[in-house]
Amino acid sequence: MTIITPDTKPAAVPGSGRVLLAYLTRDKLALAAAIFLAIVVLAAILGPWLVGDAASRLGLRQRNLAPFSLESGWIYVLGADTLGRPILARLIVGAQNTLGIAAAAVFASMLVGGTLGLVAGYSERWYSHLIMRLADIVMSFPSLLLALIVLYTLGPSITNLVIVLAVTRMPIYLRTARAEVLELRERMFVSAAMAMGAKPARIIIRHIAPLVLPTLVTISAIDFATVILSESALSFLGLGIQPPDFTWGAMVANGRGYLATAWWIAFWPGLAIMLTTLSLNILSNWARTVADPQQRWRLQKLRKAAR
Amino acid sequence: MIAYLGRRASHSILSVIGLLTLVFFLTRLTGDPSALYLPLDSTAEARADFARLNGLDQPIYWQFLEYLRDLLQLDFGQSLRQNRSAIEVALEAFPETLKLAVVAITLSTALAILVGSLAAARPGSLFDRIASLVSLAGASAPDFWVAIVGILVFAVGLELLPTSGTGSWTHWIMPIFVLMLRPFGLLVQVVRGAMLSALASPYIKTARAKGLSRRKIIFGHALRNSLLPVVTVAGDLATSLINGAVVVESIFGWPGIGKLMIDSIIQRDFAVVQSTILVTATAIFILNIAIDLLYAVLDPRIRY
Amino acid sequence: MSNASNPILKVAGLTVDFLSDDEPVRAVDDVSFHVSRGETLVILGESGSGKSVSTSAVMDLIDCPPGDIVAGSCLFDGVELSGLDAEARRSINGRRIAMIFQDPLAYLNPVYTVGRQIAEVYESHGAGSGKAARAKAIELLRRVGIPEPESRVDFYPHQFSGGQRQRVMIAMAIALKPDILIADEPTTALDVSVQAQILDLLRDLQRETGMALIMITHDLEVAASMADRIIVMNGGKVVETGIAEEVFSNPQHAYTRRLISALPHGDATEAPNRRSTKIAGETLLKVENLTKDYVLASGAFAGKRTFKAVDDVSFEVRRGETLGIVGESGSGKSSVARMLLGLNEPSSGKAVFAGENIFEMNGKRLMAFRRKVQMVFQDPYGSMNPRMRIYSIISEPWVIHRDILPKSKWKGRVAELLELVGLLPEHADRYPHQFSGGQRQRIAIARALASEPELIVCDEAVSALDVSIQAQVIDLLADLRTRLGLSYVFITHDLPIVRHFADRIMVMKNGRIVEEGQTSTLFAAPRHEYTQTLLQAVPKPKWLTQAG
Amino acid sequence: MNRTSIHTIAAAILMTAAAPSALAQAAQEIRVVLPEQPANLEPCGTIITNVGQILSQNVVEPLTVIDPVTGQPQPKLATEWTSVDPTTWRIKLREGVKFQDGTELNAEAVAFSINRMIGGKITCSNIAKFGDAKLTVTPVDNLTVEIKSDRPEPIMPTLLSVVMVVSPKTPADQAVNDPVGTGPFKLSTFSPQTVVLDAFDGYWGKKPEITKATYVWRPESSIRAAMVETGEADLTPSIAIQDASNPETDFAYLNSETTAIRIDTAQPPLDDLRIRQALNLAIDWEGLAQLFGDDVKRASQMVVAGINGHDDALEPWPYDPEEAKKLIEEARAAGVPVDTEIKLIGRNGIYPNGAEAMEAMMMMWQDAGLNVKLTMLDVADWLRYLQKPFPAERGPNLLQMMHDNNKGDAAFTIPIFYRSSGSYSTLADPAFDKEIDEALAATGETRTNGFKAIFARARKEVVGDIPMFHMIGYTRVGARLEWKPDITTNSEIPLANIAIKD
Repeated sequence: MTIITPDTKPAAVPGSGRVLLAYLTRDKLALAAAIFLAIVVLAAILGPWLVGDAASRLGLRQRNLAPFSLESGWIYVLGADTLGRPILARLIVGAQNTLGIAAAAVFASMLVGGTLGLVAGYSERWYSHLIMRLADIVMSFPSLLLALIVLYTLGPSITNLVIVLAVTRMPIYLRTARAEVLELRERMFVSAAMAMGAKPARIIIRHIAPLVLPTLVTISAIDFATVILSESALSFLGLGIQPPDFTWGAMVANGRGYLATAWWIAFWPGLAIMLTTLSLNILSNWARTVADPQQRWRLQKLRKAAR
Repeated sequence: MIAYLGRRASHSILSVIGLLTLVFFLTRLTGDPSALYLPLDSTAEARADFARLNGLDQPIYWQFLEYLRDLLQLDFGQSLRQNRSAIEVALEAFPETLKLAVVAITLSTALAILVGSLAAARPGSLFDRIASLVSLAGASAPDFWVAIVGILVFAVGLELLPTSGTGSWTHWIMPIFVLMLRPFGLLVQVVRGAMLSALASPYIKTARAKGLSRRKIIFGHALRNSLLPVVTVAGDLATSLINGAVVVESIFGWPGIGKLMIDSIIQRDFAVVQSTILVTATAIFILNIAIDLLYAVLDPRIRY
Repeated sequence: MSNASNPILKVAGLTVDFLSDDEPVRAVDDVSFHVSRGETLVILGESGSGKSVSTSAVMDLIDCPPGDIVAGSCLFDGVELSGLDAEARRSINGRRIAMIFQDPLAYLNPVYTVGRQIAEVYESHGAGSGKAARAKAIELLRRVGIPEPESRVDFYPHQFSGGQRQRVMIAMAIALKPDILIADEPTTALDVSVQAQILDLLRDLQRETGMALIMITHDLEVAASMADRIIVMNGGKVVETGIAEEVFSNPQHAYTRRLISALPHGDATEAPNRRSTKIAGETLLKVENLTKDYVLASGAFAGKRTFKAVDDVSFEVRRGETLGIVGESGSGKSSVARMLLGLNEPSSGKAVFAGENIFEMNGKRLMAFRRKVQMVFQDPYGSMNPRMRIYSIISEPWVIHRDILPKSKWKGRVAELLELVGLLPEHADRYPHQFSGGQRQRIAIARALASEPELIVCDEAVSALDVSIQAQVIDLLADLRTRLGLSYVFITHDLPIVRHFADRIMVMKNGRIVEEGQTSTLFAAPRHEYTQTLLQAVPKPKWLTQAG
Repeated sequence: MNRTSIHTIAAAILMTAAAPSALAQAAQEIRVVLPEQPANLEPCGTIITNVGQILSQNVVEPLTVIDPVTGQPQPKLATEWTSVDPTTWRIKLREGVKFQDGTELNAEAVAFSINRMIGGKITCSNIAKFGDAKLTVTPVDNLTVEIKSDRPEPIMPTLLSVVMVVSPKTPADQAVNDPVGTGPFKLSTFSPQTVVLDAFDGYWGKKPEITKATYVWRPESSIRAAMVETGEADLTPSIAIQDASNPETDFAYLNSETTAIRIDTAQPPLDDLRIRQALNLAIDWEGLAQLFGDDVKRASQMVVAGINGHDDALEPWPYDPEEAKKLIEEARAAGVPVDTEIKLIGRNGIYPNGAEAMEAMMMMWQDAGLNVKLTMLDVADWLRYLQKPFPAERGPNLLQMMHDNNKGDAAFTIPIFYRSSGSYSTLADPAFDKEIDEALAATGETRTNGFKAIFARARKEVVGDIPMFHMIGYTRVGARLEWKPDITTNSEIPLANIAIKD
């Protein structure tokens, strides 16, 4: 009997860090997006330590200070808001709430929605139907009403805002996960596991969930952007985060009345939101290209043979 | 087919009933409307009168049973705020939102299909990059921010468009534009992605082997096969527009159902909240069924 | 018949790379061939040999990048194709050179009727449109043997059977009577009997129109039955070229020789016998009156319409024996396998394994049964979780059945199993996609062996593999049977494969057993008409048929 | 066609399309843009700003009106009033007044209107001004009615300013959206987009210049301002301070609203006077005022000047952070739990820049050494804290409030805020209650001085609240209109007072 060895070297796996980095440098836009997001994340983590309490210190004498002047110190370079607090400092500190809320909401809805979707897709018992009807209900339940109910019954807090945003985004994950499971459970390796005697729980957790996850993660990148925007829309309607807590969305919402007279108050946080969501979208496009074997070559070096 | 429609309809009705029940009890957790409807210095007696007049003095399960009984007689309750039938209020506002949503979704889908397929035809080209960047940037900005800046620039600064309100077709331009931004941005990406994968499909090889022109391959073969995911996403976006054109309606003074909903919610006008949800949820479920039927039209392999 | 002096297509020095991060992958390396009118050229090669890429290059179907045509010329009817502009190139495709593909379901646009897709060929080459094109399409469909073409012209691809779809593809290709028809594995996905019909059709059409036919295949029998001349490709290079009969009777290149020797020959004396040597008398599995109904549609008024996938099937397997179940698609052979493994519920019937009815087992008993019976699936790509390492895949039975092996011994046992199936212990750390198809099937066998089974059900276990690999895997299975005393139920559509491996063969059609018997008896004197058709459907070399 | 010309044409098309809406406002027609859609047009709800601004004095008229300067009641549909005895008032009605449906105004109609208000069959906001008084109305003759109350009602003529007289054909048992009154305008359309009023030819008084008024609503202040600026509207009664950037068109007016923070005096550490004083002293009032505009007046009491009982001489709290810190330390030394978390409860959208003000005050109090934590609530949630019964587990709290008294008399303020029975009051001082009761029963000078004394005691001794500012409203008035806002603008915009410049 012949011993057959696998091909000499395993092909470059599009999961290893070095390869991904190389792909990233080939897409300048994605690279810029990644760098921007890295800065924002850093700001969110280090922000409060960087600027101290500058973000909440009152400066009633610096109300609506115009940007690009260094007279009051570098921290005022983007101007000051209606209470004279430096916008730069508030952007840095606000990044934490903004990204934190979005991340927590996306994670929670992915976790809950994904789990329910796995169950609803794998099983055909009564509770699968119940889950689907529940998803229908949540889909047509106005998020504003939910926001108000939560705000009233549970009180204004960041956790409750996360609950609202997570619940409203949940059906997306639920439906996607379910659709994936419906397809995956017909795959042969699932049959193989069943033939081995694996229990449904094991099949779902060990065999199906790891394959559903990448799809959900891809959605979550775009959803992250959606959540930031929904959060700012809630702020606009007065149902979002409540002072003294703030996010970029709340900064835009509160500054919107000044667009005609002190544009910078709403402009900078609006720009921050826009660049962040734009970067996320660009990066998720890039990730899709990486994941697609048909398109991956676009990010590769493509060195031609000598002629 | 008919069996399928029947099943979908019964699921939808079940969901609507579940939704209304949930809304009924949840909204009543948000406090006593009498505090909002009577002046702050009203007497306890006036409050009791108010509760009695509006049936709020009954236990909540009794109120719910009465609501159900009235529903069966197609009585959807009275608006506390507007002194008239709640369903009438909701049905009056709904077409206004529907008009906006239909125009915005149709336009953005059509535009996105055009831009997305042109971008996918030459992936990586300058057009592709600019189209992606611009459409995504539009989809990334808070809509109320865009709306207010738009008014300040186009109505106040350039005096090209009316600030807000309804009337001539010029009143439509800004609200539609703002409503289109996000759907358009997302749809361009969906179209582009679906087109790229369709263009990599085997049947495109066949079309090329047949000697079809590039235009025919892109718009005849690839596009037709890319429409399914586009319809799915456009449907989801339409759903969210039906529910949530509230920002645009509120800023532009468009008397739609989103604005009605938020006003009723804040004012605890329960009957109107329930009626608007009944109307929008019904519309959403009809939309979903219509989308399923559209799938079957677009893809002959799908049969119910 | 060959007319080498005046070829209509002459490809010379074609070299194609595919670019990526690493060194360019050379798919086709300095390939030259030519074909003349009325001639059939077969390009023979296994997967990855570059045979399809070379013809795709002729058709201008390679996307550059990531493809890169490094060198080569394609002279078609005196015109150099590589220098043409897009418009001129387009006017050749479909009109003068046409192509058909392996998987017509994927290669036909699912959302358009076949009539429209055929008419499109006329329209895009200015040869008629509207009603005229439709009428021509109906004529074509009639010619390629689609029944009731007037109504079927408005059907969508998914409404046809596999063979009919390939006929539609052929109709589309010959619409404008091309000079050359390129057929890329046209019969690979089809049942043997359908394959014969399609090959006949191609031969007839070639006779009628005098077109040149370039046929790409990995199947030596198909190649032999069609080729005037043949080129053999391996690793992107042409390793052998010549008149078909000469190549087959006297292969020059080692690779060609290896291919031809791997062929499960019709002549029993030439190949090694892999049948069991010791069969105990004891019955391991006894299936009685197994039936599976599928409900097609149930309406309020119409009542239930059911379809019998498996219809009253009874058989037995003895310890140490290999039972071959042979049938074409839709014969119900896979349904039998799934029911035996407890993946599907039977509608009625019994299956007694070691004295107990499988279908009545539950809980502990069922778990014990699942250890004793394992399955090897058709698709080595799909039957393993792509996210799991080989170690986790092979050790999974031990996770499920805790009592087989203490965890401390897993690592050693995985290494043992890998060696047993001809792989290396260090492969345990890799992922499935890093292995070739044959290697993956070995891993699947190792996994099946992990729970120390008594019976392994192989469902088309080698069908997706290249010919030379098929033989190796069957060798492995035969060897394991001897060493471990296993029994097999070996399910396949390919009669020759089981000839030297199965002890007994059961032929299934439409859910029923049509014939059952000892392998040698069955091959020597097939009683049932269907078995005879199956045996005859195996393509015969062209030079033999023409001579006879 | 090149690109530039396409642009030009596009612009031209837009211009022509936009033009009609601007030109459509013929000389005698005006458009008013309000912040909110009136929920309904029930005349019994005219004390609600967005109802009153449309109906009051335009469609329906009250029996009396309050003079914005003196705070004294003036004749409207009632021409004379006399107090027959402490509980009975006799009202003489104007002659020759017709309702818009042709019915005559007479004693029966007035009795009908009052009985409709107090009947309890409809939700009537205006009646709240009467408190829990029981009224009986008897027509004496065609143009005279007698109103009896179950207790002395010295300010009955003032109260009559909320009695909107409606046609007797109005349904008595259900609220209406098509009011018929005696005003110079009659309701023409009420849709979710507009309310249109047309001049009423049979009006008894002077014919207004304006013949038609269209009301629309936009919640965003910047858009209301823009609409007046572009000529899409002629008048908006309320814009935010930051939008009031054009002195030609934007007018500030003292709008009778007083902002304040209520201190929950029942909860430690707020039960300690020193802490309450410190709360008042720790605010940088001058800095804070910038949020509300240069024209706001620092408040020392809960009513504005012009209201009977307002004390001009009463000094507001100064800004003295050192003193505040000192007081807190004293309290700490005396064992007051100074570090307890104090909830500052704000309300979303209570007044422009309200949330910012709360944030600023929270920071200032934190600087002074108090543990104040801001919570912003939705209206309905906030009301639970505002009104009795208060939530049981409320803890020490400070509540953002705004009080609007444009009815001429401090009686609409003092009992609610300071009497122990008052629905907003956290005080429980029988002596203070007695002082309040005496002032309320008095008339004339005694009444005025009594109120003044109460305000002084509330400011200096009780310190149960933190009066902030007498607020300023901003209006934007189109260049072609001649109109100035006043203290009543929050509750009515009589179209008759608007003139059109030539």
